[in-house]
Amino acid sequence: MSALALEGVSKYFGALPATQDVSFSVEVGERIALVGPNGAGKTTLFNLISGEIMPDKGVIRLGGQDVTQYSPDRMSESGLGRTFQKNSLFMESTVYENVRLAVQRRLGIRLKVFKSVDRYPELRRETEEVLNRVHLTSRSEMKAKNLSYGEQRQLELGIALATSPKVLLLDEPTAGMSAKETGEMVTMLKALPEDLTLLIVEHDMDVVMALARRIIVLNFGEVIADGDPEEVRRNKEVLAAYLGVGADEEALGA
Amino acid sequence: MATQAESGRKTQSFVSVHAGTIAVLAGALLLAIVPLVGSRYYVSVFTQILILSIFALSLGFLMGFPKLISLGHAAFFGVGAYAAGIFATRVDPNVVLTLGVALALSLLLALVIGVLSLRSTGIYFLMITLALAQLVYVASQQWESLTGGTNGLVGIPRPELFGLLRFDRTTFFYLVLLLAVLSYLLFRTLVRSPFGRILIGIGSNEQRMRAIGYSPRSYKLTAFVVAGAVAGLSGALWAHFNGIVTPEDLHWSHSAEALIMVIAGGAGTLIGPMLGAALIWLLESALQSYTDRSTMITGIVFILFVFFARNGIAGIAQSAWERVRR
Amino acid sequence: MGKGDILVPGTANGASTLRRFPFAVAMILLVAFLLLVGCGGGGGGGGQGGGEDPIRIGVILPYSGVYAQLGQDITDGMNLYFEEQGMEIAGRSVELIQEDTEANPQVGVEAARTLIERDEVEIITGTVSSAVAYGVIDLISQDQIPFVISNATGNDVTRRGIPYVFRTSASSWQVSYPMGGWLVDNGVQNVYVSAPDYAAGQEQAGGFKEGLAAAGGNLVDEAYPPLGNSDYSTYLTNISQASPQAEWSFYAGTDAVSFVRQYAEAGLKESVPLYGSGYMVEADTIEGQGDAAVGIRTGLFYASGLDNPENTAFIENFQSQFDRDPSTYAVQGYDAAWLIGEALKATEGDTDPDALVEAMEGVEFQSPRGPLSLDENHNPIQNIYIREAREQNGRIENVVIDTIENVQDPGA
Amino acid sequence: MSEIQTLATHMLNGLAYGFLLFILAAGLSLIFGMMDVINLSHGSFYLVGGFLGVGLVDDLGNWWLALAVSVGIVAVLGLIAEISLLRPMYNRDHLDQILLTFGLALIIEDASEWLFGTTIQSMSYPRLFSETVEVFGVVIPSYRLIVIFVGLLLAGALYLLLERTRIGSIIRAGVSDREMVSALGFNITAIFGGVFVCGLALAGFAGFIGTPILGVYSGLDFEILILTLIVVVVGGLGSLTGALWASLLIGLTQILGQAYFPSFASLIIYLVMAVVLLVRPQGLFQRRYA
Repeated sequence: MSALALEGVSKYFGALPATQDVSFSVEVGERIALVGPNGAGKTTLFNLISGEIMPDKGVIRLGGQDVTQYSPDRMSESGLGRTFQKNSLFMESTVYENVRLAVQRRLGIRLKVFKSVDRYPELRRETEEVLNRVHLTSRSEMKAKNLSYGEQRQLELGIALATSPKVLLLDEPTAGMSAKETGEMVTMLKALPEDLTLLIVEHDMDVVMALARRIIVLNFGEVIADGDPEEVRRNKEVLAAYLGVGADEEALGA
Repeated sequence: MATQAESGRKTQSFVSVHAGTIAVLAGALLLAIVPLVGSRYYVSVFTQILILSIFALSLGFLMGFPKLISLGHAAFFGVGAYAAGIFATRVDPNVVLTLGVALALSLLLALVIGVLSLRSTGIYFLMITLALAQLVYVASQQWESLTGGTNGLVGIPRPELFGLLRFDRTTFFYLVLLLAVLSYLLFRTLVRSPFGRILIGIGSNEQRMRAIGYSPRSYKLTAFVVAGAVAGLSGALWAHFNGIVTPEDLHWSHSAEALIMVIAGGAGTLIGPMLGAALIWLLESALQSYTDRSTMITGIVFILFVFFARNGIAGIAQSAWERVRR
Repeated sequence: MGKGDILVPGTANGASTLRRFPFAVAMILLVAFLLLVGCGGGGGGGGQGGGEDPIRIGVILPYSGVYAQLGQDITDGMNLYFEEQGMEIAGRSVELIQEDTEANPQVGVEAARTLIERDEVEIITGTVSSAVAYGVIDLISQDQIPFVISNATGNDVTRRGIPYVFRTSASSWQVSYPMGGWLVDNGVQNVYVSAPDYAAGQEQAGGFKEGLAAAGGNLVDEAYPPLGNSDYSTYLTNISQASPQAEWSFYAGTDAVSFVRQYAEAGLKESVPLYGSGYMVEADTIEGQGDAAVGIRTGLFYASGLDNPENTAFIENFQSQFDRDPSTYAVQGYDAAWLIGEALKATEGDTDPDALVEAMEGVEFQSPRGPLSLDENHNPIQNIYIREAREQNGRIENVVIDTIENVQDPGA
Repeated sequence: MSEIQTLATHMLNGLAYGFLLFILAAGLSLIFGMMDVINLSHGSFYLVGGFLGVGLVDDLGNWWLALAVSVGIVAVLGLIAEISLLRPMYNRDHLDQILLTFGLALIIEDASEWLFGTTIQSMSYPRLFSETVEVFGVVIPSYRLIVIFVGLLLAGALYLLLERTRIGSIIRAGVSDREMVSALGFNITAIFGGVFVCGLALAGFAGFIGTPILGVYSGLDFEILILTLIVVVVGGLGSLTGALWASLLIGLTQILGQAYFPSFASLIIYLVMAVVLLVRPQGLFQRRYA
């Protein structure tokens, strides 16, 4: 049984197809990069999978279960996590509180109203563990808005990880990072448990190559290539798509 | 900084954790001596301020944490007031019962209005709460057999307690003081609880909350209902204090006044709205003695707060303290 | 630590909380400060009782909002009486302490409470709105303070027979009932009734319908637009379609101006003559109504054109004092002050509530409106005049065309 | 008059009322669509337009000149409000801007009471339209027909402006993606200012032409504001089409309700709103132009 499967998923904005008849299936523990020129529909696809928008056609399955009509919160509860291209944090709260919110959901500490949130040892333990994983322990009392950009990306990942997803969608995890920060992020992602399925949208081909064994290329909302890096690199349509925007193979790394 | 923070979290003293509560209790103690030293006039003044501070607190909770800006909060205040007034007049002036009825009915109304309005967010939510509250306002004018119409419900007896005690001006003041402290503690407990943290998260970034698996509406509805019920409680106290309830209590200008109190006091804190209620009440009653243009001055003060002190007096006090400390 | 820190009170995370204790102290200081300001600000008004103290009379009237003009007229009427007395009665000076009720019963009750508790007034007078009056009655019954109502016409205000409550205006019934019979006597049988949908509107219309029915007249139909309505075209269309012999209405203030103007604009005035309660065409509305008011016949206990020596003197004094014409409201205020003043003279300045009540019950006098005495519920027994708005002396005036003498409210 | 003729008269009155509401709602919707700000001082500028009108019709002696001058003054006042209050706040939360318009409304309410007193002021019809006309035996004041006509004209003009002109396309683009418009090099501040001033000018215009029917008094501002908000909630925020249909719906419901269910008259529009919200929480028309 695949971890995630899309069957003929289409979404139109007005008459404009944002994704068209997209189908692929992801095995448990697979690490897949989703690439394509700007406007190819990668983020739309993420939004479709995570339930932010509903597809016009097609079926989305998570662990074999039909989740096409699920709202984002149900998707998360069903084991899907995601990060956002633009940091989506709780800016006025501390790093610790940011992560704790996600851990709270996972542990089901929700409509508890009488005890202070600090009186849940398991909450503290798990939160500290996640902070450790994304190398933010030393920043835990800082407000999210006061973190450096790279650290905010780490926190973005931390929040997603804290829900313990089975499938994790990463929307340009290293966008805007320095080389050093990128390296650190790659190390962090590589250290993720093996059974965690990863779907990454990424422009940096070095990152893609370091993480993914399989690449799916989107153009104008359609899958134009799906295979291992070598296969994709040789694919004519892929080359055309990238040359079409006026660039050579380097564009893949832009 | 980080290490200090780390250790800080593990070694918080009792005092630092409960600073807000200590402040409120100290303020309450200070107020508790008013009937002993002041005339009956001050007792009345502070009874009113305290009732309004409960009302402002309940709206401040919605505005400051899940960031729900409602312009229909007076509906709950008014329905609480009518419920307590009608019950006291027709059935029994026992304060436990009248407050209980008021709580129950305003809670129910908050549930209905909440379900209808929380399907929308932001400005739309603001407008829908406003319009629905106006519906209740018009209904209170029309349902004359129950509410007394535009003349209002008059002759509400002073409450009593199981035949043990008939409240007079002073004892009623202590009852209101007690309930104000309890309301503060209720919201404080809520804000500090896991549930409260979820509300803060929703107020801060609703999309992300959804992405990590929370369905914001049910949490918002819960908060809305609690705030509505507490507003109803304050309305019930108001009815007992004034001996009269009129449709004006439900009018949206009453909601707007609460909003001004919250903004002036500082949304995002719990003490702020309570202080804001005191500030605005004192400002308006002081102005009324000197000028007919009190509305205009209130408007200007309000604009100044929005412009220069968006965090209200709580924010001013905070940054003043920062400066002193440095 | 930025200003945003206060967004999460009681945050249990170290650094910020450690610094919050002094913040809490600051808050306590702030509360204390507000407390002091509150006490200090209010402290000025209250004085202690004593022999040579002025007689403190609390006046609760609207000085802002839609009824501000009424409040001012009543106040000026009161001032006129007290100034005629040299601001001194039975050797004690008189102090009027005014509080604004706006158009809001809550504010009105609060104003009364402030006057009783802070200023320790011995007599209260005022209220334009009946809702305020009902609220204040509860308050003064507890504290046993005589309350002289100078406008609010709610029937039950006096029908409840509360000993401390007096009125120098009229009950709604008193103003509107006589006209029902008068219309039938003058050959008008079929009447359409309309009034705003609120307590006073219902009471006024109720009184008229009662009078009409008692005289054998016929109610064609009735309409009750919401209070504060601004477009009456719908109702006017309905009236026109029902084609009654006459229309009787009660509207006040802003509503009266809109209704009367639109009635004339719709061309109805010629086909269906307009009658009404006197408050519909009064000093506060006539200017706005303009020519539209001409020809309307209304019933009230006063008319500016009333020919008696008291009225002539009153108008003259009022004009010289305030440089404008008095209204019915000014008369109500003048008579309220008169009632209070005469009672105080009788008690020789004693403000003991029961003595005052007894003295007021005995007061009987010639008011600018004609003879006035109080019934057992302390509501005036007085003439009701049928007036017609006519253009004369370069302005529109209510001219008395008939008098119904000694009308008394039927009581509970 | 027959029943049918009475009904026709009511319908025409309702339409006139509806189109008056539309002029207000269109301005409110335009401002919201562009700036994400609900202008809580909308009714106040209606009031200003009305009061100016009453004074200027008397002073200038020419109804049409007074109309132009009043709307012009309202626009200038709107520009002052935009520059002094809203412009410094564009980088702040939208809520702050809404709160400011509310503060402004409080000030204008009290100022109008100060300057014009509390009694209702009325304005005569323009001489040309002061008569009643008879159409198929239905007698109606011709002024109301003019209000209907003006409302229709305005709806058409706004449609053409937004759909067929360059300015319109910029505004429409700004409604859906503000950042893109500024990225394309348009002066977003100027556009905001322009839209805000136009919206307020519409409110002032409505105030002027509404005053011969409704009169004008301090306090009418908030009544008008609430009515306009109801129209916009029912129609769907930011939708001009929605504003049009909702205005007519509310106008007709109000008038017909008064005529045939007088005891529920004041409740009925709130009930309509509640029902619409139950069925379509986002209003009859979603946020989208024409």
